[in-house]
Amino acid sequence: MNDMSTQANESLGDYVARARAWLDAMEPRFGHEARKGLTVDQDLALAREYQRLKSEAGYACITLPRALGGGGGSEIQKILFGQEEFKHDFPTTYFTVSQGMPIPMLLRYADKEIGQRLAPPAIRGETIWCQLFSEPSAGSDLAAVRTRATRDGDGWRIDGQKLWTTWAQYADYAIAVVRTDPTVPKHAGLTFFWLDMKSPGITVKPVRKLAGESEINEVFFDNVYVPDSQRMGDVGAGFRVAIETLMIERYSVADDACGGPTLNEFAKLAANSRINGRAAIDDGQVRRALAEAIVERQGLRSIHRRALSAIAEGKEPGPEGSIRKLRLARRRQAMGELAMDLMGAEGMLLEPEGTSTLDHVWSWMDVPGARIAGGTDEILRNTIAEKVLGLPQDYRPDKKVPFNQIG
Amino acid sequence: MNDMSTQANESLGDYVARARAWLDAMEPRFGHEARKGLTVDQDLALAREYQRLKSEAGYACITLPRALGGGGGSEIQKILFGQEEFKHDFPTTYFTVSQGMPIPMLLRYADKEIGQRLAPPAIRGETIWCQLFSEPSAGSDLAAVRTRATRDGDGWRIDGQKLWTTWAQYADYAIAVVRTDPTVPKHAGLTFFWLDMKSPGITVKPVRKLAGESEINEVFFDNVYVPDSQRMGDVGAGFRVAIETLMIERYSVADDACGGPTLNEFAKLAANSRINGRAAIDDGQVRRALAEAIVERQGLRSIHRRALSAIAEGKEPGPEGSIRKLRLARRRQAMGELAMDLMGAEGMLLEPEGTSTLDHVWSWMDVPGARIAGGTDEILRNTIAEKVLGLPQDYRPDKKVPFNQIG
Amino acid sequence: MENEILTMLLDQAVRLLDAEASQTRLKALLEEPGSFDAALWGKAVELGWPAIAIAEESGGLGLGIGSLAPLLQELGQRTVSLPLASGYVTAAALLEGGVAADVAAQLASGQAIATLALGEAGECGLSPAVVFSGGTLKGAKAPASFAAVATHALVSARDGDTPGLYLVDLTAAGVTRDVVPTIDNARAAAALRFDDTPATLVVAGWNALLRHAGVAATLVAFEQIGGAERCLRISVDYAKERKVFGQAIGAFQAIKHKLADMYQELEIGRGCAIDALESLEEGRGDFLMLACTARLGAGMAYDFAARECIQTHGGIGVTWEAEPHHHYRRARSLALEIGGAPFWRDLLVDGQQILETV
Amino acid sequence: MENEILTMLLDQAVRLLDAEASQTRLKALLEEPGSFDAALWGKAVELGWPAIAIAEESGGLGLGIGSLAPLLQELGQRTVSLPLASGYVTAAALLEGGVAADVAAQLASGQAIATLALGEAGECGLSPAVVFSGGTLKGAKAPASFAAVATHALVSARDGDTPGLYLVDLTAAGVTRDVVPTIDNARAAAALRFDDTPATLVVAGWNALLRHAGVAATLVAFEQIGGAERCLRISVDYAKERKVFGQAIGAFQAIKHKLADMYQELEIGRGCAIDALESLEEGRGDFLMLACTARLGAGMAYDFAARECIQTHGGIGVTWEAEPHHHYRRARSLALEIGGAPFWRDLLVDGQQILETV
Repeated sequence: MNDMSTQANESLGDYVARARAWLDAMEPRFGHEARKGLTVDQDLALAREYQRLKSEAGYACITLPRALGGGGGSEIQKILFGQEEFKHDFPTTYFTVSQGMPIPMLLRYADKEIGQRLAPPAIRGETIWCQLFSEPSAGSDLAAVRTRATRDGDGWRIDGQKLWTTWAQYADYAIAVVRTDPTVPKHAGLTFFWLDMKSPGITVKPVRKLAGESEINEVFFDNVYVPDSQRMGDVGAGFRVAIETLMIERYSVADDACGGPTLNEFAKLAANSRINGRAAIDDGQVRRALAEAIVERQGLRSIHRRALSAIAEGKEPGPEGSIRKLRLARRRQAMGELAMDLMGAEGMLLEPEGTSTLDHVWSWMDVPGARIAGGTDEILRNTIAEKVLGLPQDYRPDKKVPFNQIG
Repeated sequence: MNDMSTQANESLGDYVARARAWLDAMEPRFGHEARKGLTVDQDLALAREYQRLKSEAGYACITLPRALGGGGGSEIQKILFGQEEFKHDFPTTYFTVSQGMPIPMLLRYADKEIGQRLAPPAIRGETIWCQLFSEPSAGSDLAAVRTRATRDGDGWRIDGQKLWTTWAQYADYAIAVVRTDPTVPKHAGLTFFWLDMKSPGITVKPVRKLAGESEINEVFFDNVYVPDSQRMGDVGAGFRVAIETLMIERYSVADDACGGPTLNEFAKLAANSRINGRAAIDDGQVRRALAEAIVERQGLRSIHRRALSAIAEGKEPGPEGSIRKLRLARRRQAMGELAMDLMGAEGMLLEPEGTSTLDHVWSWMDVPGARIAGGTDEILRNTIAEKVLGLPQDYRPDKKVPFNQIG
Repeated sequence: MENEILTMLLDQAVRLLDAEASQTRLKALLEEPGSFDAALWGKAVELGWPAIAIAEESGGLGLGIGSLAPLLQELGQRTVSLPLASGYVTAAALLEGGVAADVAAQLASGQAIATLALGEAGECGLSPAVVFSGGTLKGAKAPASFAAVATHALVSARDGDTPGLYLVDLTAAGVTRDVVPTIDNARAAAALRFDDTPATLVVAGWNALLRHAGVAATLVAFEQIGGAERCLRISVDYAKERKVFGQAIGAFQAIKHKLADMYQELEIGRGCAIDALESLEEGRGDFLMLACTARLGAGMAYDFAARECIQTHGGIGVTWEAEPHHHYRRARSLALEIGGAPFWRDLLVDGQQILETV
Repeated sequence: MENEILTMLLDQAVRLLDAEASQTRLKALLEEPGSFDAALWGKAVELGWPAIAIAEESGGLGLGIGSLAPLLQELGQRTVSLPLASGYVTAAALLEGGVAADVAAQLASGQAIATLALGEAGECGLSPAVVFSGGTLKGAKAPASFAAVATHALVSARDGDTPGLYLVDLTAAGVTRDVVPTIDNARAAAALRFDDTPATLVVAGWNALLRHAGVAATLVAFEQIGGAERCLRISVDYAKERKVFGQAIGAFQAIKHKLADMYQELEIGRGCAIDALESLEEGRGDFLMLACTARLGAGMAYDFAARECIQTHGGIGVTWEAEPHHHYRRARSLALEIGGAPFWRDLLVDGQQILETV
């Protein structure tokens, strides 16, 4: 019975305890030490193996049906498991998008037979799905996508370019939003499809990021054929379906160092660094920065805990969740900068083996993307102002203009 | 010869030295000690006397002709004298607006005879002019004025309300911008006049500010008659004339504590305050705040010095002057808050005899207006973005709409 | 049952405060040093507010500190100053120290009013300079709220090197009470001096002093959160209504993002206050650390909200007639009267290893 | 005449740098630890850049430090790293100390390359840990720029309690030079260790050490200002061109005001750098204090500009192919290599009474 995710009348506390035990048992095979020195291909193979075990134990796609390899559990269980899993350094990153959004959407919108056939291998980690949304001219402004699909018999021909596609280089399938009618206003001319990434005409080109990793890609479409049966939702309903996709992860979990070193790590560094011969931790500017970070963390923990309670009671979490990433990404950048200041000239060192979670300099180097991906600082502030406070939307001159007439 | 402001071939250095000597000589009669305990009326009387002597010595309205009581000097002399005068606590405030903008505009736009008759007493401090621009609905957005002037024979009848009018309670005359045509777009329907503040139908009501002083007023117009001969500029040209008025003080001088205590005063406080028994000046958070304030002050001093050199060479100062007030008002507020933090519970004390320049708490109490008057933080940032960096203007839906059709 | 009482009490409070706490009345209190709304206090006493949180064994209703927090939040929203937190903290200290049960009962019934005289002159921390020796106190405290009208003071002082909290009957010999003008005259501030004034030790030791200061900080945090909530609400309302350049100012990102930041600060401060209260109610060991975060988080939230509330209101915000300056004043006085932020930051950082385990 | 030479020199520099400092070349330098653009350095030597500011008696052109500042600003704009500031500072120190005139002449001719080994391990200040005794140095320095390719190092060390600057020939015995990977590999960083390495005292005393560090800080400030200028320019250009929601992103106040802030920081930093340079040229007593403001002001300006330049560019800003990360890296390495900001803040505040009289 140990491998069943949902047990009748199990309390959330018991659920978490059981998840912890399972995760601890996985640590030797999939944890930080086991992954050290692996190539990406080796790491991905290990990830697939871990994913298979997760599915067997009911911890993969926790809210999806058991029959498909999911966990048959609740939203709150999914969040709680995620929180626990975070504490380990398991190879989960390759499947985050795949299982987070494309698979649930496939089950909602694709033919039933397709869903039943394609979802299980994806949940077991045998296949990977990516999400072809953003483009060079459509980042924050998703409705501005230019990639065109034109009718061709029983299907469509796609031409154009997507950008920022996470793990496209390993993806077997994709969901995509493309423009099927440029003569209507931008939000109205989009349609949603699923695709086989091995279709002729698709080229994937990894994008090198400033700190060096390359989970993101450019994806080029040259006359790519997609049967109309792979359409998800009505023609012209693509924007709505895309937004529905983004809303699936209604409440995203992020550790409270936002992927950087914990505040404890910072305090340790400050205890071991000197300003003019005095311990940096005794210096008021360091204390102020640390105190403010602790206050922020405490406030965010409290907000998070109350959101979890609400979700556990079946309520929708509010948009106040946007606060978390907005605050923590900026905090991580500021603390990284201060850490480097304390290190003086040694703050330039970028150890090749370093990771963002343990090394202050790597954290600083790799943090700019965190202020942009998943909603820029500026977009998130707008979201709070409009959705929470009810302030007016920004001026949108292109809203009612046919897409092909926007200057 | 000592009382002549402009002497042939006098260097700027000599000019400043002479101004300093003159100001030092005035100190016993008009300085801080002399003004202590005076009522506002007594202070105003003293101010008029000082103003008369300034005019005689050629230091009143330095750029206006000697024949009218001005100084017959240059823009740079005016700025340099102002800088020196700032170092004293003379009663100049009542005449700052009056002599700064209305009088020069009167000389440019009113009938010559009027200018020759009304300017000299204003320059000597016998009369005071105010500037009737802002209204409840027209602060940052000056073109939104609603005060109406309608034709009545050879003149106009004015109805409406002005707000934030500095020293209107002591003013003999005023310049005003009012709406003469509500059927054209907002900027096009305004006209500029000068007025006798004793005209029937004008009521002045001082506005109490949060920290208690009351140099600002509401001014109500009830069917006030103004002859068309008091019009300044064409009918409908009022917005342009108003902007020209505001541009006269092309480069405004502000001390680098923005009317609050100097950074030296802050350092003294910090040396005499304790955080957990240690001198606050030795605490890194205090040091960081002080260091950043010193850096900012140094940078602004450098910008200021180069602007003065440019003006001395006859060049127009750039809009980079906006930086100064924007930075210093916020800095004064932040330093006031920190000073109070260091005082702990004693930071609540508001000594009745305190002044903003010497008392940290008074400075904090009285600073909010400095972030609003003369361009809010937000407007000044927009100015820099648009005028210096060339970024696009904000969306202005009311720009081309007839004023009476704006929602 | 307790919940019903609380709901009823809060409903009553909102009705009373909405009726009584008019801008005119609040402004009148700001005019004169040492002001106190005795009439409103009388009504609060009638409704039993001083008693609700005080323990039953001290003559209170024993509804717990959790009953006081939402009430203080309502007071904070309206910048109403009543000596509820000081009364509760004093009564709780007396119960803990097992002294002066009669005074605790008077505090519960509203016959007595307490001031917390914890602040020091020339020092943003709470290390006491007043000396206790031979049963009496000698020395001066920094101004304390409600000291102008209080019957009793809970005073921090030291006996040799040992700090502690002492109870003083303010009618006793050797008490000088100087009403002082402050940025927020509505809080009845006065500076207390003691010259061989009889005093009773309530609790001894730095940790005990800090813990009671932490309880005060937690309660004040709810006043601060209430104030910040109100600043946000009136700022948002004004931003929707006030037009410049043909748009509501709330359509400009400079204002939108300022208010979004105000919301974030508020919610972070609220989170800290809630967590500190919960820890206190549960008697957990992390209470003092959480009290530090509540003090700092709620203080930052209110200071920021008050400052930018004025800015959002523009010229109107700088007038006496408008509401924002009440908050500008109150935010600072709440932030200062039980020790400045640098003190609480030190306390938090020194104890942060403890917090990390939470 | 001097002005004409300077103008010509700067024109040449702009032409050369525009031709050579391509993004491709700059990115290649970032790939490998210890990178140095030797080819470009060769051209710079041909054009006489190392010589311009070095005194005539040391074999330079003697155009003064004011000739080097605008050149470094041009380098900073393009994130080009050449050992010009380190060469000048070393030569100036040698002249002051009256030692090793031959090395100064080699620095002027470009035959020698100097690194400033001033940084300490585990310490953001400049108090040296390396020990000078009996004519040799012992100990390790934090990584220093150009140390991977330098012929000589100006090393801070202490003789007993007296700190000083020492000249080391890096081909001498007991020198270990570890090329290290850094956030900004284009600056040829290496960590130097000395094991009984022969060294020559150049100048002695904490004040002398600080003054030469201040000269370095002033020159680096111009590199930082150049970098910040470039960040502002490419951010403004991108903000005008990039559209979202039907408008250029530069029409949104979030971006407008961010860039207005970037401009303010830049101009304040520039003002500080100009004033420090002027004081240095005039030999004034306020130089060190102004050098502190230059170090801090220009550092803040560049850090802020680089950080928000990426943010303004959005997703593109996070790619290797785009320019902003060059500045993100460079801003931090310039801010760290001669002591972190907390050290310079201390120095400024301790000396601020002096500054006040300026």
